[in-house]
Amino acid sequence: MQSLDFLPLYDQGILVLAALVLFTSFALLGQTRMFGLITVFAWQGGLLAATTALVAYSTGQRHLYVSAALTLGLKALFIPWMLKRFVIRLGIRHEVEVLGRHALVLIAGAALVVFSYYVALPIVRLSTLVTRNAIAVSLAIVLLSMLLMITRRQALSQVVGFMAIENGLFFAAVVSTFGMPMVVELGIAFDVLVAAVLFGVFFFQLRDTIDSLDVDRLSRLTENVD
Amino acid sequence: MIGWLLALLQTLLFIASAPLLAGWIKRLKCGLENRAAPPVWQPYRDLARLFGKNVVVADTTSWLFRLAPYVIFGAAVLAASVVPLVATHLPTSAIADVIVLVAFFALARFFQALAALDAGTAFGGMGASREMTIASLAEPAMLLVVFTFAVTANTTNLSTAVDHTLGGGFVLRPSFIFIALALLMVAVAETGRIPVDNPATHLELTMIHEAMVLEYSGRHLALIEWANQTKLMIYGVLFVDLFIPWGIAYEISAANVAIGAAAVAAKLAFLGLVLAISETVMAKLRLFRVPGYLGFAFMLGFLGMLSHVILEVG
Amino acid sequence: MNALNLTLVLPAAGAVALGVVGDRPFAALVNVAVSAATLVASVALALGVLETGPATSPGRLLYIDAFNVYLVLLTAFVGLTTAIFSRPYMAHERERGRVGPRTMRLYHSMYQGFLFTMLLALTSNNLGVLWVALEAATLATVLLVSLYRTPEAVEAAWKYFILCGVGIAQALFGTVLLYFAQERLVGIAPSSALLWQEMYAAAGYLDPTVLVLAFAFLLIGYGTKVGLVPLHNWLPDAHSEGPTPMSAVLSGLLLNVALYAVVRVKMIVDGSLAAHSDQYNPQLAGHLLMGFGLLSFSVASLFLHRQHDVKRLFSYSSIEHMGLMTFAFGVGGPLATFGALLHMTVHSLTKSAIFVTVGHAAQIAGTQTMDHIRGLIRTQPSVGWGLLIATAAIAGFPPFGVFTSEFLLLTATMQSWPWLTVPLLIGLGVAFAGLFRHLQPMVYGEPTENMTAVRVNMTPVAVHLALVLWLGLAIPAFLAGWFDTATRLITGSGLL
Amino acid sequence: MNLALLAPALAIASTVMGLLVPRAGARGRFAVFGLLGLSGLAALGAGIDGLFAETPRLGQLPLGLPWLSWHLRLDPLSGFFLSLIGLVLVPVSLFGPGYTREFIHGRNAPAVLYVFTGLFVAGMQLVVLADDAFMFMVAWEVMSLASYFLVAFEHQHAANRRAAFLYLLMAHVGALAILLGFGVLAGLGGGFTFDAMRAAPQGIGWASIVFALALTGFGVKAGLVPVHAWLPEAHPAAPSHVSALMSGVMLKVAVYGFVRFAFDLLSVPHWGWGVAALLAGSVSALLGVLYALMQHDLKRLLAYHSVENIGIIFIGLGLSLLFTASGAPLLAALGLVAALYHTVNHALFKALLFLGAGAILHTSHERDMEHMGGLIHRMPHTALCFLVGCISISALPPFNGFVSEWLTFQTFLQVSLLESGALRAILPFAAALLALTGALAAACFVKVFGVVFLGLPRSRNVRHAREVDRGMRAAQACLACLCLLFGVFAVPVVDALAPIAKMLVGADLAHATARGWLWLTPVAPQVASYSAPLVLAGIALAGGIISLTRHRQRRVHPVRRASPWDCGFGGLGARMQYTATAFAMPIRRIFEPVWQIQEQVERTTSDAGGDDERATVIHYALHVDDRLWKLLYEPVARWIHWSARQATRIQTGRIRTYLIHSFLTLLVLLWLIT
Repeated sequence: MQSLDFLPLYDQGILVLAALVLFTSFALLGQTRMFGLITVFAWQGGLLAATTALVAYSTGQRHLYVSAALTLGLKALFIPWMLKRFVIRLGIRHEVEVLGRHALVLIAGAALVVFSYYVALPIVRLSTLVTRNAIAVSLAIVLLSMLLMITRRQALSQVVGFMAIENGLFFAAVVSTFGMPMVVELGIAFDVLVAAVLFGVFFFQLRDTIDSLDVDRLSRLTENVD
Repeated sequence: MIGWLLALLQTLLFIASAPLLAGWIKRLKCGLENRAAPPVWQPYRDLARLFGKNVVVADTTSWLFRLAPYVIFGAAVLAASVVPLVATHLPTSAIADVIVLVAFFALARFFQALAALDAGTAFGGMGASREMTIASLAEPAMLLVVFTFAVTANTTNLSTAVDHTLGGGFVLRPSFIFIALALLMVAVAETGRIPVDNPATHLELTMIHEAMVLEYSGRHLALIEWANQTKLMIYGVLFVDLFIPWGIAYEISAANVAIGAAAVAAKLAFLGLVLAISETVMAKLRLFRVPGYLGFAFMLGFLGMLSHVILEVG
Repeated sequence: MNALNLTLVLPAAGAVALGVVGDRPFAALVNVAVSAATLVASVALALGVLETGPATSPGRLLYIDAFNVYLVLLTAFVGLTTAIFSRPYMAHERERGRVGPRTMRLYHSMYQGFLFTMLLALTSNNLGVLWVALEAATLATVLLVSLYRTPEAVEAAWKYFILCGVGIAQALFGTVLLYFAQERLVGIAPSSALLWQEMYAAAGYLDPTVLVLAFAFLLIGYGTKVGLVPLHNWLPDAHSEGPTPMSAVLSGLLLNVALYAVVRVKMIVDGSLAAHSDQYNPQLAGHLLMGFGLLSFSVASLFLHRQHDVKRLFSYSSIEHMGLMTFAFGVGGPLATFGALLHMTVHSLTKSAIFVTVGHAAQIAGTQTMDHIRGLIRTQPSVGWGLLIATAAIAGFPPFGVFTSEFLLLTATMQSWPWLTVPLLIGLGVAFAGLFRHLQPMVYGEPTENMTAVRVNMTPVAVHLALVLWLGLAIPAFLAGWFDTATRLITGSGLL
Repeated sequence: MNLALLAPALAIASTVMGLLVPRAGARGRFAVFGLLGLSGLAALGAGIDGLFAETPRLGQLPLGLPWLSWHLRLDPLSGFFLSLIGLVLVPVSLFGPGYTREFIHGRNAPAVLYVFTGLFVAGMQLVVLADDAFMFMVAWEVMSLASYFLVAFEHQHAANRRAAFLYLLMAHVGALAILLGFGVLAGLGGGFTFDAMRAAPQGIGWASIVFALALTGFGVKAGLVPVHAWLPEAHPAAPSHVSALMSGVMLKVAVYGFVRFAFDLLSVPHWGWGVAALLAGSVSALLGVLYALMQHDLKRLLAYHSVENIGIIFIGLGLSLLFTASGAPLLAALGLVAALYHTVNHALFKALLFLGAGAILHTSHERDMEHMGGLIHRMPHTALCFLVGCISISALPPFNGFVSEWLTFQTFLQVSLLESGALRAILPFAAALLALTGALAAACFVKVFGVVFLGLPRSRNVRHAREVDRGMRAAQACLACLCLLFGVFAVPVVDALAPIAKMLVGADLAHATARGWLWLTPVAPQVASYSAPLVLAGIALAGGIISLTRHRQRRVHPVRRASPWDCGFGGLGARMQYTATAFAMPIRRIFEPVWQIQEQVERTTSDAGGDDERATVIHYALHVDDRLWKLLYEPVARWIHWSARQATRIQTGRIRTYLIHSFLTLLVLLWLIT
């Protein structure tokens, strides 16, 4: 297995970006303020866009530029902006989520990274260093985002976690396979957009019905009653 | 054809002599109890008197009440026709084997009990209930007796059984000792004698059979009594045939038949003595002690079966 | 404009049209008409496939073969009957004031949209598009689940949204991995790398490690939508809180489509594993399916015993049956697969019929709580008997088709895994008890005072049950041929 | 074969007719039951034809699986059971129109009754005709489902609903066991046609599993102890003519299934199977009759007697298996014939008794024996037929029940030919139990007839009961005559059963009937012989002669009617009679441990009107319950509930828990595959 300094420059660049994306998801895990959360999420989107652009540049695949633009517009700008508007309109701007066992969560996150590396190991045989790590990293991002959704009771933070999962997937798609076919890209982008809008609708439905965004209050429909 | 005629004669002889046995036992008992005894033919007088009387029937009863005595008597006669009294291998003995014989008594009992319930009196119900209970407990014991014997002789047909015992000569079988005793106990229970029942009393607590016939009178009562005497005799003859058949007429001839008659008479007289003694020394059991009594009979029968399987066949 | 495109375009156009029509009185009729047209188109499509075999659309974006064409037909058919049922039903809801004009517009438009996404998912040749369609199916239905705006409804919708979203995201990761594996192969244009046809053809060369990994993610992802335990939690909520026509199509169709996706992927994985049987157990995918299937089946059959809401009851029964099918596909082999395909059909027919009757029953009693539904046979015999007989059918009593498929499944299991038949049979017994102990008081006995007969349309139920009965007594030759071809596609060997 | 197919066709036709004429008046009713009767006749004809056909009649229907159309086969065995169905169906369809008249104005649509009766009958007929597992199961379950709807027909009573549910549940479980059995056989033989299964090489291990499954599955349907619980619940719940069909025929269809499995599909029996069947049979017989004795609901009582008689049938089958396994085909044939003979007998008298109970229910709306009495005066015709039924079921000569039981005893007597000493020692015990059963049955039916028909009426309804209409009387009379005929002409019947024995155990009873129609000699003339005709003649003769000799006297002083003597206690009243409970009391005392008995006496002293006259009211309550409920059924139910509660714990309702579920599932899965 070849070591880092023999890699071409752009590979090194990608690895750096991968590390940064991974860092952002840790940051998400640690962030407790709504606004902070959304900002970090926006940064993650930006980094993704950068990665895509870099891959597009290095492989010279035109359509990747398009998806880079899409990512930037959607994940880095539009969705964060929309989420922030929700936060303001729902008046939870200054809400701080109290996290039980904060350190524990972060350690669990670290463990997850190791786990995903362990899972991705077998793929080494058939790929360059970069793609393997890419898969490991994106898997880590996915798992970390799920952890985020599990640890947060605030509906909005769950949405952020959900979107972050998509980011992880997107990262994998871009780095390991240089992007999906265009039609799929567009489809995914469309779905994400609609999802974001629908989430908005639901925030207000939630607030109207249970006048709070605390998902733990959603426990009417249960089976173990006795 | 001659065979059928003989069979008919034997049957007639059988039922004709049944009251005699009853009278004989009665006489012996009185003797043992130092009482003045009625003559041996007293039962005939009673029957005649009853036949002479005219019938009073409870107005709550139905046709079944009046049909029952004939069915009971018919069953008794039929049973009598099956059992070899003085001669074996008469055609009638093929009509039924021992199991069917038992079933005849069951039939009679069935109608007896129904008739008892017909009037709707408390006594009738009581008698019927007790009779059916005891009978159903006696049945398995009886069957084991039959079973053991049948397995030994490989037949349930009485004539053949007699042949088997005769043909085998005198063999001392442990199983037979048990089942002979069992048969006696069952017979006592079935014919409603002490210690299971006491035909001589009309006390509510003691009577079983009598409670069933309370409502009967005249010829109906006569038929029932006669049927019972026949039943008693049948059990006696059954015992004799199975265990001590010697002397019975093997080929039909005047001499043989005479010998057979004499032999069976002697044997029955002796049995009657045994019965009389046992009835004098024993007291009547409480109703709910009877199951124990019959259970003992059953156990004897089962012991007989086991000793047959273990000791005699190996 | 061939039948295939028509089948897709019609509902899409219908969605738009109904969005325009809005809450006009004839909207429901338009809905029925569009569904009917779709059915006609899909029949034409089916006949085409019956004659000329598999077909791909220009651009190879769509692919249709015996396996998915009968599901398309089924979807179109149930879509139509449910649309017919939803006319009186939604009218009654409207009278009770549970829905308003805006929601009616949404409802009708989304109904068609939902049908479109499912048909797209079924016919798509591109696994990415398949994923997009399934995600879109969630998005299309999630607002319908919360249609009534009750706290429960919103809660159910939220759970549905989040859980299915997360699940489906895993599926996307799996898809990416598939793409990754396929894309390594030389001589495949990236644009066509995600085509199922291509992958299936090249399955032998794909790297098993990646594929197994991918399958794990896809199983979790699509399995969430199939409702496999322990990923099933959203299903009873979504089924019980949404309007009943939605429950009918969700239970009767969406689950099938998700299972269809799983099977399609399994076919590829099996191909790859079979080629690399030296390093991997070629049955791995099958065993995973069997495990999940058996777990879902047994757990769901236990859940049946503790229900209070009639629609929840039957959605758990859906989980149970999906578990059974998953198990069957896992067992593999022609007999089991044939049985599973048959079971897909009869289950969606019966289950949608049941939801139709249950919907009416709930309207009669004015509640979905089973303790308040009593003596339906007295109040409205047609509904009562419909429910009774449909439940008998779903419980697997002959002469209904469900029995036939379960019979095949059991015998297939008996041949390959004799000891697994024991838990299966126990589960069937438990499930039956769970269903009937709740059902009997609802249909029999004396009705409660607040029960009043309503305007119903039992034709869909009658038609469905008649079909199921037909399939139970004798499977028509052409259908058998179809199933057999599909079986041949999936397992490589047929029965007939 | 066409005739055989005509039977179910007609039954289904009656179903359709029932659909077409909802709330049918007399005409529709007669049409429905007429078609049923025709179906019965067709079944009878086809069955007899199949019974004596040299080669089995084969056929196929274009139904079923694409690669396995419905195979039909009419061989002596199925022919026998088909004719049995017909034999009972004809009287029942005579009985039906009159009985169902009252349902027209009832709250339950009689159409339901007609429809499912037809399906029920068709199902039974198709079961015995089936020649492949799939068709068998379909017909079997149709039979169960249809009869379920019939049991639930009068669903306004909670008890009936409960009974129906229990029935369907147990039927389903049994069916699953049977299905599993078929699965194993098919796995061995690689085919679902019975031919393939017969041809299959069967290891003793798998074969025993199949046998156990068959015994369980068909045992549930037939009502063997301990899986009999549904039977005493369901039979009383159904309308009486349906109870007659269920008890008289459906249980026999279960027997058919068992015979088909144990003697036909499974090649070589193991002696252990025989013992198992024998054990199950004996226990069922004894417990059945003991439980029956404690009942005072007439139909419940009859239902428990079905348990008893099924037990007797299984005893015969068990003996037959035993002898087959130990290579004594002649005795095997004897046991089999005894069992089949008892099958048809039970069908006849049980149907007769249920119809009688139906007649009483129809005219007095009473099922509780404690409210009956004296009906022999009100409905003499029914009483006579019922009496015949009672005598037959109590196994008394010369009626039919006795012959089959006697044959069973004769089979028992041959156990000395078995090589195993243990069996030789134990089997007599079983025989003794059988004898006990028979005697108890007699006691029970003395109770039934005595309390129901004799004595004084115990309630108003019964006092004003009226005899039922012509059709219902004809049905009972027809069955009663059959009971007598099957009892008296035993030899032809045994002859008729010979082909089945020949087919299943490869031997028939030529010697049993060698001495002409008068003499039945099962093993050999010198071993045992029975001549029912002569018995009948003998009893008639003896009784007749006496009554004739008394003819003159009867003319001189006619019988005088007076109020009962009753030992001089006067003032006889209906409440002074022995009740059913009282009648069975001694037996209850003796066999106490068998039941779960709660008996309480509470005396309330109410001082009405001063101290001098205070009335003491004594209230006596007795509950006799089935111990098996506590021992077997309740634990199972409790276990299911417990595990259900455990399972539902995962559905917490909190979305984060759900997310954890999928998260962990993912991790576990990933960990598994790498």
